[in-house]
Amino acid sequence: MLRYALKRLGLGIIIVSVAMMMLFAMVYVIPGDPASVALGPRATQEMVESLRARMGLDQPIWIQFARFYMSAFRGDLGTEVLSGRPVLTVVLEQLPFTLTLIAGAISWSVLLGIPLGCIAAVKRGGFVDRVIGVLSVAVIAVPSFVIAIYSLLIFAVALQWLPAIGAGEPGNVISQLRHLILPSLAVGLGWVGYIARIVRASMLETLEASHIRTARAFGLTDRRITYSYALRIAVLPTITLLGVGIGHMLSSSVFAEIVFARPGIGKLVYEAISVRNYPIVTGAVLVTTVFFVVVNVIADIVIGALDPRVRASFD
Amino acid sequence: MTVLDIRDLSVDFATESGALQALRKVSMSVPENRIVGVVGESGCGKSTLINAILGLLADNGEVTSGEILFEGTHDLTTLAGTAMRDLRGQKIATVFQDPMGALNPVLSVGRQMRDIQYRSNLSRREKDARSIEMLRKVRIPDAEQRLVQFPHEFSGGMKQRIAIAMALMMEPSLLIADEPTTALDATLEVTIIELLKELQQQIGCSVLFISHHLGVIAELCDEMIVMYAGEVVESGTTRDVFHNARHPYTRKLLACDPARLTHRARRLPTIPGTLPDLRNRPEGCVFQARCELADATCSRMPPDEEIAPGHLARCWHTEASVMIGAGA
Amino acid sequence: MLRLAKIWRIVRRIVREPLGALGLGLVVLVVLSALFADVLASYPPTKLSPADRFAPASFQHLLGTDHIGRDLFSRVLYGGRIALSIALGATGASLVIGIMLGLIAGYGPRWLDNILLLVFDALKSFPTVILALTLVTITGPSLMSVVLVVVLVSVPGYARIIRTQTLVLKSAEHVMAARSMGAGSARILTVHILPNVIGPILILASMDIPVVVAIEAGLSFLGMGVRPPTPSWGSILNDGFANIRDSYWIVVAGGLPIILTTLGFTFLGETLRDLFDPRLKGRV
Amino acid sequence: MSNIASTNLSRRTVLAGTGALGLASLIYPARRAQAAGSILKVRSYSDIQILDPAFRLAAPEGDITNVIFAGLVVATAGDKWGWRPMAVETIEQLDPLTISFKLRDGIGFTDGFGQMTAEDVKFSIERIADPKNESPYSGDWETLKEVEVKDKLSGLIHLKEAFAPLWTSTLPTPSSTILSKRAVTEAGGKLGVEPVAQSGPYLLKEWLPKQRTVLVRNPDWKYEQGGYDEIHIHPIEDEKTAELGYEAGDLDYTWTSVSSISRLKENPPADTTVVEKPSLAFVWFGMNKAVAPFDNPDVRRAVQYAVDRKAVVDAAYFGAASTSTGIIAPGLIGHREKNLYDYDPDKAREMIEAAGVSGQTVVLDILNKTERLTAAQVIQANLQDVGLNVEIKQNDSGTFWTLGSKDNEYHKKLQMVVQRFSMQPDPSWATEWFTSSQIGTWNWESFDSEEFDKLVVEGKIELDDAKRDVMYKKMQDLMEESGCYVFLTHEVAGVMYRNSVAAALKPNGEPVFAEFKPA
Repeated sequence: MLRYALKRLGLGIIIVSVAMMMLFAMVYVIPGDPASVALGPRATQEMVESLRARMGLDQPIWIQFARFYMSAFRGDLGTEVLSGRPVLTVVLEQLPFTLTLIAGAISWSVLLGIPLGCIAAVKRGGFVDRVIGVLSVAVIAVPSFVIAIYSLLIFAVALQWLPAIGAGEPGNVISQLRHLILPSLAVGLGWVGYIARIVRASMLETLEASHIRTARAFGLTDRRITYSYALRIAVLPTITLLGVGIGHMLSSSVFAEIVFARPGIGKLVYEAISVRNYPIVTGAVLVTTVFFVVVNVIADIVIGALDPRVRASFD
Repeated sequence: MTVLDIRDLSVDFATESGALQALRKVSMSVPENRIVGVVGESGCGKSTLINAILGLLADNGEVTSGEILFEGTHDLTTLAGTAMRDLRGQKIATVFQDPMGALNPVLSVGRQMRDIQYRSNLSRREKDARSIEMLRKVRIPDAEQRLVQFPHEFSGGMKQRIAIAMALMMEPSLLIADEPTTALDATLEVTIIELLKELQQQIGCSVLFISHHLGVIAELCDEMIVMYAGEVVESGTTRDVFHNARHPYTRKLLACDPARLTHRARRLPTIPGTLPDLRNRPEGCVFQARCELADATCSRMPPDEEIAPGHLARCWHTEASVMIGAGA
Repeated sequence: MLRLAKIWRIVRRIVREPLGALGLGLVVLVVLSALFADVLASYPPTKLSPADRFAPASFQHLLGTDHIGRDLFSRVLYGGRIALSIALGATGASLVIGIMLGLIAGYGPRWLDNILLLVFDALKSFPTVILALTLVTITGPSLMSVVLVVVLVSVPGYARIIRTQTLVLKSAEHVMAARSMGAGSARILTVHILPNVIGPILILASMDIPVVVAIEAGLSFLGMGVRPPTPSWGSILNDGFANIRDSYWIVVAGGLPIILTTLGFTFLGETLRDLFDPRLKGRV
Repeated sequence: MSNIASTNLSRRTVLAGTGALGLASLIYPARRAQAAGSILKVRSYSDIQILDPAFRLAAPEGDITNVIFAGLVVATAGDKWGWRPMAVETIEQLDPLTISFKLRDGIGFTDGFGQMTAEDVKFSIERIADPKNESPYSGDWETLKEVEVKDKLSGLIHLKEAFAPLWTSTLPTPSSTILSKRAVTEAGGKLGVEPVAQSGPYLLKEWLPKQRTVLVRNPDWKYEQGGYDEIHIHPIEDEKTAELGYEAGDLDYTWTSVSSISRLKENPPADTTVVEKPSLAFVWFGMNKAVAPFDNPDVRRAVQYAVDRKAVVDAAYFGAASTSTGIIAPGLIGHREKNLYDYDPDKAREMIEAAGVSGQTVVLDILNKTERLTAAQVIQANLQDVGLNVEIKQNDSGTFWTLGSKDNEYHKKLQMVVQRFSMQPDPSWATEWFTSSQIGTWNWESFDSEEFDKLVVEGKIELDDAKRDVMYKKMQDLMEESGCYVFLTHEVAGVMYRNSVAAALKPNGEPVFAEFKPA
């Protein structure tokens, strides 16, 4: 188990480094000069040049990359030139907002997706099953930013039920929850569909399993069989799915954060790219890709914890 | 007293290409404290029979005629869902064929054994004590420690013993054993059979033992029925059927039983021909297509000919059939 | 003639499924309205008329007008052309590149396979939108940039599938036989392997069309898609979002075609897949 | 299986019901912000990145440093540009080259950095002025010679040459902020985002990046008191978003987008005052005379005739802004009455044809902002009308601001641009970007005029307003005659605030936080 996790992690590190190398190469060819953008219209040529030197931009790309990489391993992602604040701090300040958003999205997708998938499986072939099936496909198909804009239009602008912008008042949990509902719905709605579908499929498969027949033959109630014996197995693929899903949710959180003017990693990167704040871009992308890879490893470990069979196969 | 009495039971399945008659006019009975064997090829309707008794027919299955009397009073075909469920596990217990898949892989053995005692008023601790007692009875070592383990941590033989322990935990009056030894190797098979026999005598229940292994049937069962294509073609005491089989199918089955040869094999050698299409049953005898004695008479439904008291064969040619397999 | 009859048979099978019928209907609607945009539109899509801005839907302007008085119905129709041509072009390009890379990875030397796999995994580990933003910043917003983004995002997926299939086929009997008879790599790839791997990938690609439509719309929404004043559904949404308090027509007009198109193609794709390749059904 | 269909979902249903109820309890109409306690919630268009007045990046940082640090003088709210003393008791211009000041006796720095002295004034002003320190605002003290300390609290500011913008765009800005010499030196010569040695009427209490900055009343500040106990500043870049936030009750004061002004004036949110403020910024449409076809003066002139400036501005600013006559806004010295060339499409078409460029395609670069795009699209239609095809290229700010830089190869291809510069209330701020030395830096049109360059230098040291007026008018004439420029607008700023707030705004709508009061 441990060896497996370490191996996965090792591969993850390689993937992340290749990804960062690619990002560096891309960032290097982006037109536009971060130094002159940062200083604004009143900067003199000398100031721009000295800032460039401080940002390390006068160095060749591989030196920039090697420097970045060496210090990244020590947990130092460099400093933002203008404010002099550590990039890691800036990124980690924003991370909780995105994590909350993703957690909210996962809550939506799990709280709606698992029951819907379950109901669809239990009522297999019936009208309810069909409706759930079509709805699942539909929410998967519609892009999250369209959902974001429409839900903003309907619930925040027209009905005024929920706040439109921001992450809520700091320290006020109710206000933060209220601000979380719409953005997390926009990010998570598609995943309601994915989860409903996968739970339905795996529930149907599980209900056919012989241990379910055993349970029935022992006179266990259908409720216990469905929700305790079968569901426990049927939700397992959900975890792998969510492991992959978190990467996608990170992506769609960019839109949700822009539409709902929420702080977060996505917005941070979006804004940093537009002003060529490279330390922030590379730092934030590094943190998110590491996060993504780690999440996948964790998903595997969690599955191992929940499914003794998988655990056995790792030993 | 008869624990289980099945009369004229027919079961149909609705399929896309029409109704499939899985059981036709099946009659049989399991007397108190006896072991009754059911033998037949795959697809002969054994599983449907069990599911019909347990009330676990698939959605598209339907009992079209007959009754299943349990302990003389309840007709299981008409029993309401909850009443039926109360019998399952309590009065009628089952051990299934596949020990690997029979236990829920993500719940501990202890939890599963506790769950099936949900009707009792015992405390959690007392339930676990009862589980341990049963595990000891089926000779699982270190029963206490093993209670918290998951099914994959047990060997196949142990799993089947756990399944038996679970089945007998509530001291049922009828134990249905659905090929409980098929997936095990030969030495294990013997110990399981002996264990079953011993526990049956201890508890004093009846057993409906399904197998396609004639040797096991011969060793274990007091009575047996032979099924073919959803019909009971022959039934009687084990002794009668083995020594004086009168249905051509039974005779062929016995003739090619590897157990009568020198070594055991797990699969029956095939009889020439194939099972009839159950969506489109032939008129009359169900075996006629594969029977060398078949003639015009066979296109009418054969009677259940009584060969000896309690020994029936559904055939027009019970006299002539003694010739079959003689030369084999 | 035979071909036509065959297509007709497929269409009949699709239409028998309610979802398939709905999907096909929507797709036909979108395709026709894009094809005949110039006939159906009553105004040029870029014609400004600031005096008529924020007009609600009416007979003159079926979907109203935007913040500079352009007719939204016309813009939506022409936006469909952009969306569909990018969807087809980008998917086609990704397919070609994905198949080539997949064949190379599967059939080529081991080290090349490993490198390609690493690159695919690395590409996949970026959040898509951030990858897209970075790319478009490099290339500048344009139609080609959108295509490039789509290619980079979808090639790893296609290439991986092709690679796996190629690895399986590489040791299949008929390929071994062909090789023993002296067929060259190119011939083996094109004659013996390609035809066997292309079916499933085509269905997968057709199911990716709504994703491509979404990418184009999303980038245009962020102002990083096609250049204005070229109408795009995403840029209509952007205009609408900026003016959401003044007129909700614009957002509705920009969002509806995206919803209808993605739904149509998805429904159709699902039906096609279930009909022709049940093996793929488990793929979510 | 049939039994499963009738499965009783009750426990789940109850749970789901509870969840739904919990969710429902979070849904209610937005409530208006209470004027509870005494908190002012305002929006700023960008978050703080650095709180050193000498290195501030954007106006919102200046708005904050203006209240947490004391400047010599500070800009006042009102319809006219003005200032009042802040750190000084008295300040006066003795002659064109000398200003004397005397500090208030009792301004302390926090964090134990003691009282503010004339030594701190000398340090702070010379720090900005010294080119070695690379302050982007060194130009504000371009002609500074030195600051002479006379005693603990008073001193003299000596200039090398007269400096006309001193009292308009240097002293009443963060460029006159006085920091603690000891604190800055200990901090390594530059303050970061966590200010030390604060000295103003408010103190920075809390900064949550991208969320809010909280200022609280400084108990040690003995002079003019601010109207609120706390000021919460919410960074919201997008004006439309800020409007939504205002309507949701998150804000008491915000700038609005230009496009919303007319709607908001007609139909303001409850208890709200909406005002329009003339902006000083200037927006123009430029042609690069170094690049074909605009190397031909006739083509440039033709385009000047081709652009319907009123239509462009009306469309882009929804009728809220009017067209401009140049780069110097009304009310300032040097504001022109009228343009030299105006909309005449027929003449334009003739000239385009005569120049033989009819049917050519030219590229117009813009920043990706809605009103810029709208303006560009109208210009596109206008030029189409006279025979020039225009391709609009939208750039994000990172790309856009370097398009005309000589470091960027693109500056050799840059043809047309819609540009906006912000402005301080002195005409010299507008003109200095268009000298020939700025070509390849901020002069993207490659406009070069010796006369113009000379006037820029003279304009800064001329102290006679009437003479300056003539000079700056002349400069704009030169710009327009070159054909490189089509002046579009000075924009307009929309501001809205609760009626419970007495907003304190500079003439262009910028806030003076210390003067906001509950109404």
